[in-house]
Amino acid sequence: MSSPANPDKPQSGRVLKYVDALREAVAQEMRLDPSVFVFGLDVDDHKGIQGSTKGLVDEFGPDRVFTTPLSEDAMTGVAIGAAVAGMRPIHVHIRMDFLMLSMNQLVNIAAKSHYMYGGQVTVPMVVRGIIGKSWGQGAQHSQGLYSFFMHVPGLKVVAPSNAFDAKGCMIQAIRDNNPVIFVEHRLLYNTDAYVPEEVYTVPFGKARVLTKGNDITVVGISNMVQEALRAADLAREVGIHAEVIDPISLSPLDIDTIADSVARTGRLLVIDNDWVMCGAGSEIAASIAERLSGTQKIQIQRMGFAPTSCPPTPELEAAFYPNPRTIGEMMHKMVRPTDARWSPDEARTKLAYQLQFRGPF
Amino acid sequence: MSSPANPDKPQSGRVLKYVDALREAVAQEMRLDPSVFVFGLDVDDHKGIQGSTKGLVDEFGPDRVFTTPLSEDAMTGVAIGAAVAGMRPIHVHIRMDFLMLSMNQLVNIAAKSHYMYGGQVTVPMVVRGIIGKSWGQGAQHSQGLYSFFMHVPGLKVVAPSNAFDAKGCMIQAIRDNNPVIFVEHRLLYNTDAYVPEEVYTVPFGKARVLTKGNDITVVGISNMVQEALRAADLAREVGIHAEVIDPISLSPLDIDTIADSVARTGRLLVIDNDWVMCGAGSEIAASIAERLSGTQKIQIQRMGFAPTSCPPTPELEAAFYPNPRTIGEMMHKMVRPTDARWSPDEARTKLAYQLQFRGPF
Amino acid sequence: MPANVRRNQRIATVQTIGRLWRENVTQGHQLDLTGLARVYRMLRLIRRAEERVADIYPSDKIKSPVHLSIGQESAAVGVCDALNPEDIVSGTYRGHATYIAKGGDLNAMFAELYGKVTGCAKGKGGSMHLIDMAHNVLGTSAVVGTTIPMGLGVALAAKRRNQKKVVAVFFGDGATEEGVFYESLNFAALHKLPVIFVLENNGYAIHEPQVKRWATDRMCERVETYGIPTTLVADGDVLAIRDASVKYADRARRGDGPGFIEARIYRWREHVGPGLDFDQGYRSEKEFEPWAARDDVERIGRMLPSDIRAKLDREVEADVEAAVDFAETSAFPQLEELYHNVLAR
Amino acid sequence: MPANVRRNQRIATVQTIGRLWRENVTQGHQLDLTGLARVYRMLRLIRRAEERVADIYPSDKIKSPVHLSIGQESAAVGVCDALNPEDIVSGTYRGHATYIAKGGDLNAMFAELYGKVTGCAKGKGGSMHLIDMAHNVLGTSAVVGTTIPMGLGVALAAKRRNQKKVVAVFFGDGATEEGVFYESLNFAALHKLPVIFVLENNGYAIHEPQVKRWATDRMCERVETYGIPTTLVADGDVLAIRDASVKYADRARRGDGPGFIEARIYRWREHVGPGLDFDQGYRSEKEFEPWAARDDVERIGRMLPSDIRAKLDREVEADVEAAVDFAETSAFPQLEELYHNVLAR
Ligand SMILES: Cc1ncc(C[n+]2csc(CCOP(=O)(O)OP(=O)(O)O)c2C)c(N)n1
Ligand SMILES: Cc1ncc(C[n+]2csc(CCOP(=O)(O)OP(=O)(O)O)c2C)c(N)n1
Ligand SMILES: [Mg+2]
Ligand SMILES: [Mg+2]
Repeated sequence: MSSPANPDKPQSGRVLKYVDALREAVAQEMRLDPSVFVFGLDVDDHKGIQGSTKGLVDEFGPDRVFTTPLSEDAMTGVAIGAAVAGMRPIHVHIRMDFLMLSMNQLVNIAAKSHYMYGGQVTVPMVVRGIIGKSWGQGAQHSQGLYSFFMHVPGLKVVAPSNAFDAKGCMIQAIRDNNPVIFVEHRLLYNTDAYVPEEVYTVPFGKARVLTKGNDITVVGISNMVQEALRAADLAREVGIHAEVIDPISLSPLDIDTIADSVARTGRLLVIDNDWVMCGAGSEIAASIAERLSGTQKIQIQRMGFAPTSCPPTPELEAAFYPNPRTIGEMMHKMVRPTDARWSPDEARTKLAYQLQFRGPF
Repeated sequence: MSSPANPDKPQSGRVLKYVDALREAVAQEMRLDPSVFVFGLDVDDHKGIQGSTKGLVDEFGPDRVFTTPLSEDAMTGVAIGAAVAGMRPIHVHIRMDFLMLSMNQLVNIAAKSHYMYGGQVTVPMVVRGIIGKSWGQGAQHSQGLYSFFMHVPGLKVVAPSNAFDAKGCMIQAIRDNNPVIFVEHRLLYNTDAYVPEEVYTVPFGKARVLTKGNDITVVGISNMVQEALRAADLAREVGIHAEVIDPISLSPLDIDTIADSVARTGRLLVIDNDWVMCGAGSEIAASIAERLSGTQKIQIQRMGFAPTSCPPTPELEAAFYPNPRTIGEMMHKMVRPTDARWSPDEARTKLAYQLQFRGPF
Repeated sequence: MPANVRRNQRIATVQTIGRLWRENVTQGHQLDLTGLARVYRMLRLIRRAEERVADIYPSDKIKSPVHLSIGQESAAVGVCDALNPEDIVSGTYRGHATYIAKGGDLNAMFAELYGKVTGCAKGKGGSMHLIDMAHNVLGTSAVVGTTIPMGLGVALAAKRRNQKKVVAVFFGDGATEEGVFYESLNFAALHKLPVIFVLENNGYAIHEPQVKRWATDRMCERVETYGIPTTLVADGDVLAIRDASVKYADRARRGDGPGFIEARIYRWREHVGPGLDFDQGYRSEKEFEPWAARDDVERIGRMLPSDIRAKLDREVEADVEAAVDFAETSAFPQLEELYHNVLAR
Repeated sequence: MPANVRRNQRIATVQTIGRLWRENVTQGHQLDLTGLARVYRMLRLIRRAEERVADIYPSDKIKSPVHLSIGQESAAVGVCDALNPEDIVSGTYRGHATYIAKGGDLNAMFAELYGKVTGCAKGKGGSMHLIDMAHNVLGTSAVVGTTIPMGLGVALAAKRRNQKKVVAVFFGDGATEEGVFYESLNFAALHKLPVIFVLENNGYAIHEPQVKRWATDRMCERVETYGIPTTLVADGDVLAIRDASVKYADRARRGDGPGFIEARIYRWREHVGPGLDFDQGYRSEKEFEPWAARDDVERIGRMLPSDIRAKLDREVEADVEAAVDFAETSAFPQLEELYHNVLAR
C-alpha cells in the first residue's frame, strides 16, 4: 500500500483502532487532570458512542461522565460556562448534524469570549462530532459542516484521519485553551494504526505528507485521506505519483506544507468530506491560488459531496461521495489531460478498501 | 462617479432608498398574493426594522404582519411549516447573528425538505437578515455568516447591494419556491438608486458588471460593492481600470461572468463582507482558480473582515473592515506589483463616501 | 415476533365483545362496533407491518435505520382515528405508526424503506423521512424535535385560511427536552393554533431513562401553565387517547387553541433496529411485562367478534404482503435522480 | 434626569428612619442600618452612573449601544446584596446594574463604554459585553438568553469542586421565550445546581409588550413544575428580592438546587439609548407613573437618616466622577490590539 513504510523506523506502539485511541486519549487525560469531564447524550450508556466513551463512567464515575437531556443549545452553554470556570469539558455529539442546535453558543459565545472579554476568560472545551455515512443515514445524519467552524475566528477545528492522530489530537485538544471542534468520521472508527501507549500530542497547524510524489498534490480531509491514499495506490499502477497530504487540523490550517508541494507538482486536488461550495476545500484551493497562481500555471480541482442532500437509497448514496475510483479518475485527468480517460478497474478499487494506512508517523 | 451612466438609457423610476425599496417590494407582493406574510421580532413596532417593515401592519393587519416571541428556532420551523402548507412567509431578523439560533431548522429541514421528501413539498420562504456595522455593534451584531447558507444545497442566498436590486431580488425571493436567505447590510439602507415603481424581478444567478475595466476584476459582496466602487474610482485616478462585479446572488453564483472578466484582466480581487476563511470569497476564488489557473497565470486575492471578532472601540472597528483605502491599495499592489506602494489620499477616500451608485441597471 | 413477547400478549380469559363493549360505553368512549373494528384494524396493521419490517431486516434489503413503534401503536391510532382526512399529522423518525394511522400509502412506505423509486420519497428519504402529503402526513425528521414547530406552521396556515383543519403533532419524551418544544407551546397557545400536541412518552431516549433527563415528571402540569388543557393517559389506552383527541380536535376547530395529550406507552423493541434488547442491561424485561400484558392490539382485538377479527386479520396480512411485494418488485431510482429536487422550480 | 421623571420620584412625606426600620423588620427583612445604607448606596450608585452615561451619550464619546437599567436597579441590588464576594453573577446586555451591584470595577466599566484600553474588556467588548472576573461578574452577551446556560456551567464547576458558590443568573422576560431557558431550568433542577434564576420582568422586549409574546403570565407556576421554588416580587421591592435571594442562596449552598425569582420591574428609559420614549406610542406614561412613584432608590433612601444619606450621595457622586475621569483620560487601544486574544495560548 501507499504507506511510507520505513523499515529503519521501528513501528512504535500497538495496533489500535481509532475508536479505542480516542477513548484511551480521554481516559489518560482524565487520569492526569481532574478538571476534564465528558458529557453529552448517551456517553454513559452501554454502547458508549460507538465505543469511544465505553467504560469511562465505570472508571471516572457519573460526576465526570454523564448523559444530558436532549438540549444541545443549553448543554453547549453549560460546557462554555464550565470551561470559563476552569474545567475542561468534552461535549460529545453522535452526529455533526446536531451541532446545528449549538451554533448560537459556539459561534456567538465560545468563539468570541476570549476576545470580546478582553482576554479575561478562556474557553478550553472540546466538542466532538461524528460524521455519519452509509446504511441510509440520509440527509440529516451524514453532514460534514466543519467549514462553518473554520469560518469563525476563535475556534479550532481538527479532523484526524487515523488512530495515531486521533489520540494525539484529542490530547492536544483537551489541553488547548480554546474551543476545539473535533471532527470524527464514523467509518474511521474501525481503522487501526500503530499508536504509542504513552501520552503524546499531535500539534495543530501542521499538515502531514503521507506519500511523496511529483505529479499531483492530493489533500484529503478526514476519511477522504483514506480514500485519497487508495486512489493514489491505484494511480501509481499507471505511473502517476501523487503526494497525499493530510492537513489534520483545519483551523489553524497549514497552507505552507500544501503550497510547497503544489509549487513542485503544479497540481492540487482537494477531496473534502463535505459539500464543495464554501467548504474546507474552497479555503485550501483559494489559499493556494492566492499564493501560487500569479507565479505559475497551476491546476486546481475540488471534489466533495454531490451538491445535493444525502440520499439513503444505496446507489445514489454511493454516488453522493467521492471514492477511490472517482478520485483516481480525476487525478489521471489532471495529470494527463490529453490522454484517454482512465478508470481504475472495479476489482482493484474494491481491493483498495482493504488497504489501510497504519503509520508509522 | 464610477457608474456606467448611460445617457442614452433613460433613468427609469424614482430615486428610492434601499430600505424603502425593500418595503415597497414586500407591500406590492402582499397586495398581489394573499399567501405572503411577514413575521419576526419587532416587524410591527413603530420602528419597523429600521423602516423596512414600517406601516405594513397598518395596511395588511396583524394576521399578516406580526411580531413573535423571542423564539428563533421554533419561529423558523413555523415559517417552514407555513411554507409547506403553501404560504409564503417572510421571516425577519434584525441581525444575521441571530440566525445562529435558526441553523437547525434552516440547514436540517428547510434546505433538505424538497429533496428528502422526494419533491412532495416545497419551502417557499424568505429569511431576511441584516448585517450590522459601526457604532460599537461589537462581536455579536456585525457578522456576515452567509457562507454557511451558501454551503448547504437547497438554500438560495442573495445579497443585493443597491436599492434597485433590493426591490427586484425581494420580489424574486418571495416568488421563489425555495428558501431564500436574504442578506441586507445595515449601511445600505440609506443608499438610494433609481427604482421603478412597477413590480419587477431581478433574476438569481446573474452577476452584474458595474464598471468596465481591463486591469483587474474586483468582486464585491453586499455593502462591499459600494466600497469597491469607491476604491475603483480612486484607483482610476492613477490609471488603474477595474471591472467591478456584483454577484448579487451568492447561491446560485454566476461564476461565468466573473470568469469571463478574469480571463481578460488576469487578476481577481474579492471583497467580502465576512471573514475570509471558508467565506464567499473563498468560493469565488477557488472556482476561478479551478477554471482558469491551469490555463493562464492569474493573480487572486481575497479581502474581508480581519480574522478576529469585531471590536467596538472605533479605531479597531474601522481596521476590522476593508475600506476604499485598503481596497485601493490592494488593487494597486496587484496591478503594479513592482511600483512603489500607493495609497489613495485620505481626503479623497473620505470624499468617496459621498459617491453612490444609483444605476440605471 | 419472538416467543417471549408473544407469550406475554396472551391474556387469560377470552371475553365477549358484548361485555367489553358495555364497559367501553360506560367509560364514555364514543365508538360503535364499526369504530372499534376500524381502530383494531389499524392497530393490527401497524403491528404487522412493523413485524414484517423486522422479519425482512436481517436480509439487508432495508438499508435504512428503522425505529419501530411496536407496542406503541395506540398513540398514533388513538389520535388519528379522531381526525378527519383533511386534518394533518406531523410525526417523528419513529414514524411508521403515525404514517400508517393517518392513512399513508403502505406500498409507498415499504418501497421507501427498500430505497425504491416508488417510495413515498422516491428512496431519497428512508425510514426516518416518510411523507404522504396526499393523506396529510407531513415529512418526518431524524433530528429530534424539529417537526414540532413545522406542524405549528401548517396549523397557522390552516387558521389563516379558515380551514378548520387540525394538526396533530407527535413527539417523544426526549423531544420535550429541546427548547423548541417550549417555544412551540408558547406560540401555539398565544396564537390559539389548531394543534393537538401528542407526547409519546415511552420513558426512554435511546437507552437513557427519563430520570436521567427530566428534573420532574410534572409535564401536564407544566403545559397547563400555557393555558393549554392536558390529558394524561397513563396506560396508553387507545380509546382514552382517542377520546382526548376528539375533545381537543373539536376545541381546536372552534378556534380555542391547542390541547395536549401525554400518552405513556412502552417501546418493545430496541431503539433502532428490529430486535429485542432486554439483555442489554439498560432496562429489564420486568418493566416490559405489564405493557406486554395490556397490549392494546390484543385488548381491542378481544372486543371484536372473532369472525370479524379474523377477517380483519386476513385483510391486514394481505395489505402487508401486497406492500412487501410492491417494494420488492419496484425499481431503484436511476442515477440521475441524485440531482433531482435539490431546488424546486 | 428629565424634570418629569424627577417629579414623580418625589414622594410626599419624609419619614423617619426609625419608623421605616421597624416596618422593615416587621416585614421580615434581615437588614440592619448598615445593610440598608449599603443597599441604598448601591441603588444610588447604579442610578447615578447610568444617568451620567445618559448625560455623556449625546457627546458621542460613548460609541456603544447602551441599554440602561434606570428604574430597574432593585433586581440587581437585591440579589447581589445577598451574595458573597466569591459568588458569581451572569447578566445581560442590559448589564450595567448587575456589573456594578456585584462590585464590578466602575472605572473599568466607564472606560469600556468609551472604548478605552483600560476598559474591563480592553475596549473590545463595549457596553453589551461587560466582564469583571476578579469580582465574579461573568461576561454579558448581546444575544438574548445566551448567558443563562453559561451561568449553569459555572455553577456545575463550583458544585463539582465543592466550592459552595452560588451563581445568580439574570435575564429578561424576553429571554424566557427562548428555548434555552427551559433547557436550563430542567438541567439546573436535574443536577441540583447552585443557581438563582433572576427574571427581570419589565414587561417589554424592545417595544413589544408581554401580551404579544407570552401565552400566559403563569411563569412562577411553570417554573415550580421543575421542582424549583419560586418567588414573585410583583413590585420589584429590593428588600423582598434580597430576602428571596438569601433564602435561595442558602438552599443552593446546602446542595438543594436552584431557586427562581421573578422581579417585576419597569424600564424607565428607551430600550437602547439614553432617552425617554413615552412619546413613541408603544407604551404610555401612565403605565410608568406608579413605578416612578415607588422608585426604590428614593424609597430606601428615605429609610436612612438624612446625614447618612447625604454622605452616601456625596460618595456616589465622587465614585462616578472618578470613573468618568478615568475613562476620559485613558488611552484608546493600539491598532495591534485588534489581533490580540483571538486565540488563547
Ligand atoms: C437533536 C437531536 N439530538 C440527538 C439525537 C439522537 N437521538 C436520536 S433518537 C433520540 C432519542 C429521542 O427520544 P424520544 O424523543 O423520547 O423518542 P423515542 O425514540 O423514545 O421515540 C436521540 C437522542 C437526534 N436525532 N437529534
Ligand atoms: C437571540 C436574540 N434575538 C433577538 C435579539 C434582539 N433583541 C435585543 S434586546 C431584545 C429584547 C429582550 O427583551 P428582554 O429579555 O425582556 O430584556 P430587556 O431588554 O427587557 O431587559 C431583543 C429582541 C437579540 N439580541 N438576541
Ligand atoms: Mg422516548
Ligand atoms: Mg424585558
